[in-house]
Amino acid sequence: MIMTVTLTILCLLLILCFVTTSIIPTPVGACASLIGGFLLLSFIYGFLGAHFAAVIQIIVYAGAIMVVFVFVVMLLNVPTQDLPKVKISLADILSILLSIPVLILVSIKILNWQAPMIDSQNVEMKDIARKMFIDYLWPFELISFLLLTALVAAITVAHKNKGSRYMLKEGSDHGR
Amino acid sequence: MDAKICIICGLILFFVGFFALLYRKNIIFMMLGIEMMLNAANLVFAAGTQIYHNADGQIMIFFIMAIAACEAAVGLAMLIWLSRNRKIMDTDHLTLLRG
Amino acid sequence: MTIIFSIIVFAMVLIVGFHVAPLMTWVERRQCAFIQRRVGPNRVGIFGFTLFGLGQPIADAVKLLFKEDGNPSYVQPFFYFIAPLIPSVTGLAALMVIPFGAQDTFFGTVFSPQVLSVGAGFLLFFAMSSMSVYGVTLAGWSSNNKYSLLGGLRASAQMISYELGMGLSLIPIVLIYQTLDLQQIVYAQSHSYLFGFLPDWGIFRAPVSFFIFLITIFAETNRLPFDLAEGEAELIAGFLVEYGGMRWSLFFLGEYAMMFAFSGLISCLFLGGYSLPYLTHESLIHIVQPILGSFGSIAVFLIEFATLIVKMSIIMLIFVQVRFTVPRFRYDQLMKLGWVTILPLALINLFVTALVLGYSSFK
Amino acid sequence: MIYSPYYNVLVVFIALIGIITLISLLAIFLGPKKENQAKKEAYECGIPSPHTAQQKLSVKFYLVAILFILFDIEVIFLYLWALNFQELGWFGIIEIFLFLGILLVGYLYILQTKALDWES
Repeated sequence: MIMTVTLTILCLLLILCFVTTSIIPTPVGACASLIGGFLLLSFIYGFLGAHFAAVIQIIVYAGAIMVVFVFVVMLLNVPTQDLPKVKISLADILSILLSIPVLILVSIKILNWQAPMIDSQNVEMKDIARKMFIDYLWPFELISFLLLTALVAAITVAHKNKGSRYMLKEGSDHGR
Repeated sequence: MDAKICIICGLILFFVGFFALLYRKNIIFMMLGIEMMLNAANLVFAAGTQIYHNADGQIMIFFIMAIAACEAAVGLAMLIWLSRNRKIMDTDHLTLLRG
Repeated sequence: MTIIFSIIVFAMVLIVGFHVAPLMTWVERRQCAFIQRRVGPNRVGIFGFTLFGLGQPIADAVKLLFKEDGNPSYVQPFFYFIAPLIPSVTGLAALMVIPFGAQDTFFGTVFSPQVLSVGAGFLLFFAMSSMSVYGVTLAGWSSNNKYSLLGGLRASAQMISYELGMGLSLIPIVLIYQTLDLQQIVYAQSHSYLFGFLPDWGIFRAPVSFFIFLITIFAETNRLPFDLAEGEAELIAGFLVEYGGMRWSLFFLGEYAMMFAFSGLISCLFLGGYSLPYLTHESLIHIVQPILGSFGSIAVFLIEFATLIVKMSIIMLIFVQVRFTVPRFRYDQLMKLGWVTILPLALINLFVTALVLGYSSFK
Repeated sequence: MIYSPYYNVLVVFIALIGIITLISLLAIFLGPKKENQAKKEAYECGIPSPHTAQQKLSVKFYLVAILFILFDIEVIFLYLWALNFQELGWFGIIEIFLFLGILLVGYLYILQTKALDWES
C-alpha cells in the first residue's frame, strides 16, 4: 500500500518537472528541471524493481546527455525564450475539455486490466544481462555500429578545421 | 497496481514531451521534448517488466538509452555547427530548404 | 528495529563525513609544514593547550559560519544558491554507499551497517560522482564571471573525461568477483587466501586497475596534480571566485567528503574493506563472544568500523602527500593523459583480465 | 509492505538536502550585512572586462562531452557483460571483443583526426 502512495507522489512530481521544462522560458531552468525529473525517474525505476536501469538513468541521462545540453545552453548563450502569447481560442478550450475525459477513461481501462500471470518470480539483474547477450545478440552488435556512426558524425560536424568545409562567410545571410 | 500507475504516468509524460516539441521555437527545447518522449517510453517498459516479470522490458530500456544517446550526440553536434555558422537557432529562420 | 539501526549508522557516518573536511584542512597544513620543515598551525588553543593546532579547524569552522554571506547582485540567484549544495549532498551520499561492517544480528534483529545497499551496488557511486559535475558547472556559470565560467568549464570537462577511465578500470574487479554488491566483494576478499599466505585483496588480483583507479580519483575530485580548475595562476580560484564564507566551505565539504568516499571505495574493492587481514568476521565474533556475550556483534562492528576508517585515512594521507610532491599538469597534457593514455590502458587491462580469467576458470 | 532499499536512498537524500540547506541558511542569517560598492562588481583582475562573461569558447569542450556520452554507453554495456562473465563463457568474450573492436575503430578515428588535441 505504501509503495503505491510513494509511486503516485513520485509520478506527480515527475509530471510537474516535465511540465516545467516545456513551459519555463529560461533554457538553464528547463535543463535543471529535466535533470530533477530524471532523478525522480530513477527513483521510480528503483521502486519498480529495475535496479540496473535506475543507476544507468542517472549515469547516462542525467550525468552525460544533460551535461552536453547544459554546456550548449551555457556557452552558446541561448536567448531566454520569448514564448509566443498564446491566445486561448474556443478550439483550445474544447480540445482540453475533450482530452481530460479520454485520459480518465484510458486510465480506468488500464487500472482494471488484469495482466496474464506468466511466471511469478521477479526479474533478477543477472538474467537481464544473460538474456540480452544470448537472445538479443544482433541488436547488441548493431548498437556498436550505431555508436560508431554517431561518433564519426559528431566529430565531422563539430570539428572546426576538418569537418566544416561548408562554413559560410560572416556576411552572407543564408538564414534570412 | 503500482506498475499501472507508472503506465498512466508514462502516457501523460509522452504527451507533455510532444507538447514541448510543438510549442517551442528553439531547437534545444525541442530536443528536450524528444528526450522527454523517449523517457516516457522507458517508463512504460519498466512498468511492463514489473507486470510481466519478463527481462525484455529492461533490455529495451538499455537499447532506447543507447539510441537516445546517439541521437542527442549527433543532434547537439549539428546544433553547435548551426549556431557557430548561422548564428541563429530558431526554427523560424531556418528556411533554406523551403525553397 | 532494523530501521533504528540504520538510522544510527546513518548518524555515525554523517558525523564522520562532516568532520572529514575540517580535519583534512588541519592534516594538509600540518603535512605541508612537515614537508617544508616548518611548524604547522599551533597558535589556536584554550588556556595554552594548543594540542598540535587541532583547535585551528574548529576556529576555521566557526569563523566561516559567521562570515558575511556575500550574495552579489549580478549572479543568477537560484543556481548560485544550489551550486554548493550539489557537491556536498552527492559527496555525503556517496559516503553512505560504503559498507562499514558485516551484516549481523543483534538480539534477533538484522543489523546492516551499510546505509545504502541498492541492487546495482557500487554503480550508485558512479551516479553520485557524475552528478557532482553539475555543481562545478553551475557554480562556474551562475557567478557570471569570465574566470569562473572558464574554470567551471575546465573542471567539468576534466571530471567528465576521467569518469570514463574510472568506469572502465573497475570492470576487472566485477569480472573477478562477479557481483556489484560491496558486501559480497569484501566477504570474498576476507574469506580466501592467495597462494596460501597473502590475503586475497583486490590489489593483488588486479593491480593495474588499482593504479588507474587511483589516478582517476585524483582527477575526479580536482586534487592536486589535476588541480586545473581552482589552482591555476590566471584562473585565480576558478569556479570558486564569487563564493565566500559558508558557501565556499560547502564546496570543500563536498570535495573532501567525495575524496573520503572514494578512499572508502578503494579500500572496499582493493584493500579488503572492513576486514582485518587474517581475521574473518566469524573468527572475530568467536574471539569476542566469551567476553561480551550478546553485545559481541556491536563490539565487532566497532572494530570493523575502526579498521575501515584507518584504511581510508591511510589513503587520504596518500592524497595529501601527492598534493605536495607532484607538480600541476598543463591543461592539454591533462586531457591528453585522460583520453590518450588512461582509456587505452584501461581497455588493455580489461582484455588481459578477461582472457586470463577465461583460460583459468572456463571449463 | 515490500521494503525496497530505495526508501533508504530517498530518506538519505531528503535528510542530506535538508541538513545542508539548513547550514547555508544559518550562515546567511548569522553573517553581518555590510553593503559597499566593492562587493557589487564581479571579481576583476587586469583589464576590466564587460559585465557578462558570455563569450565564444573553443568547440573542444562540446566534443569532449559528446564523446563522453558515446563511450559511457560502451562502459554500461561492459558492466552488463562483466556481471555474467562466468555464465556467458567464451561466447561472451568473443561477443564483447567484437563490440569493443568496432568502437576501437571510432577511437582510432578520434586519434587520427586529432579531434581532442587541446591548444587553448
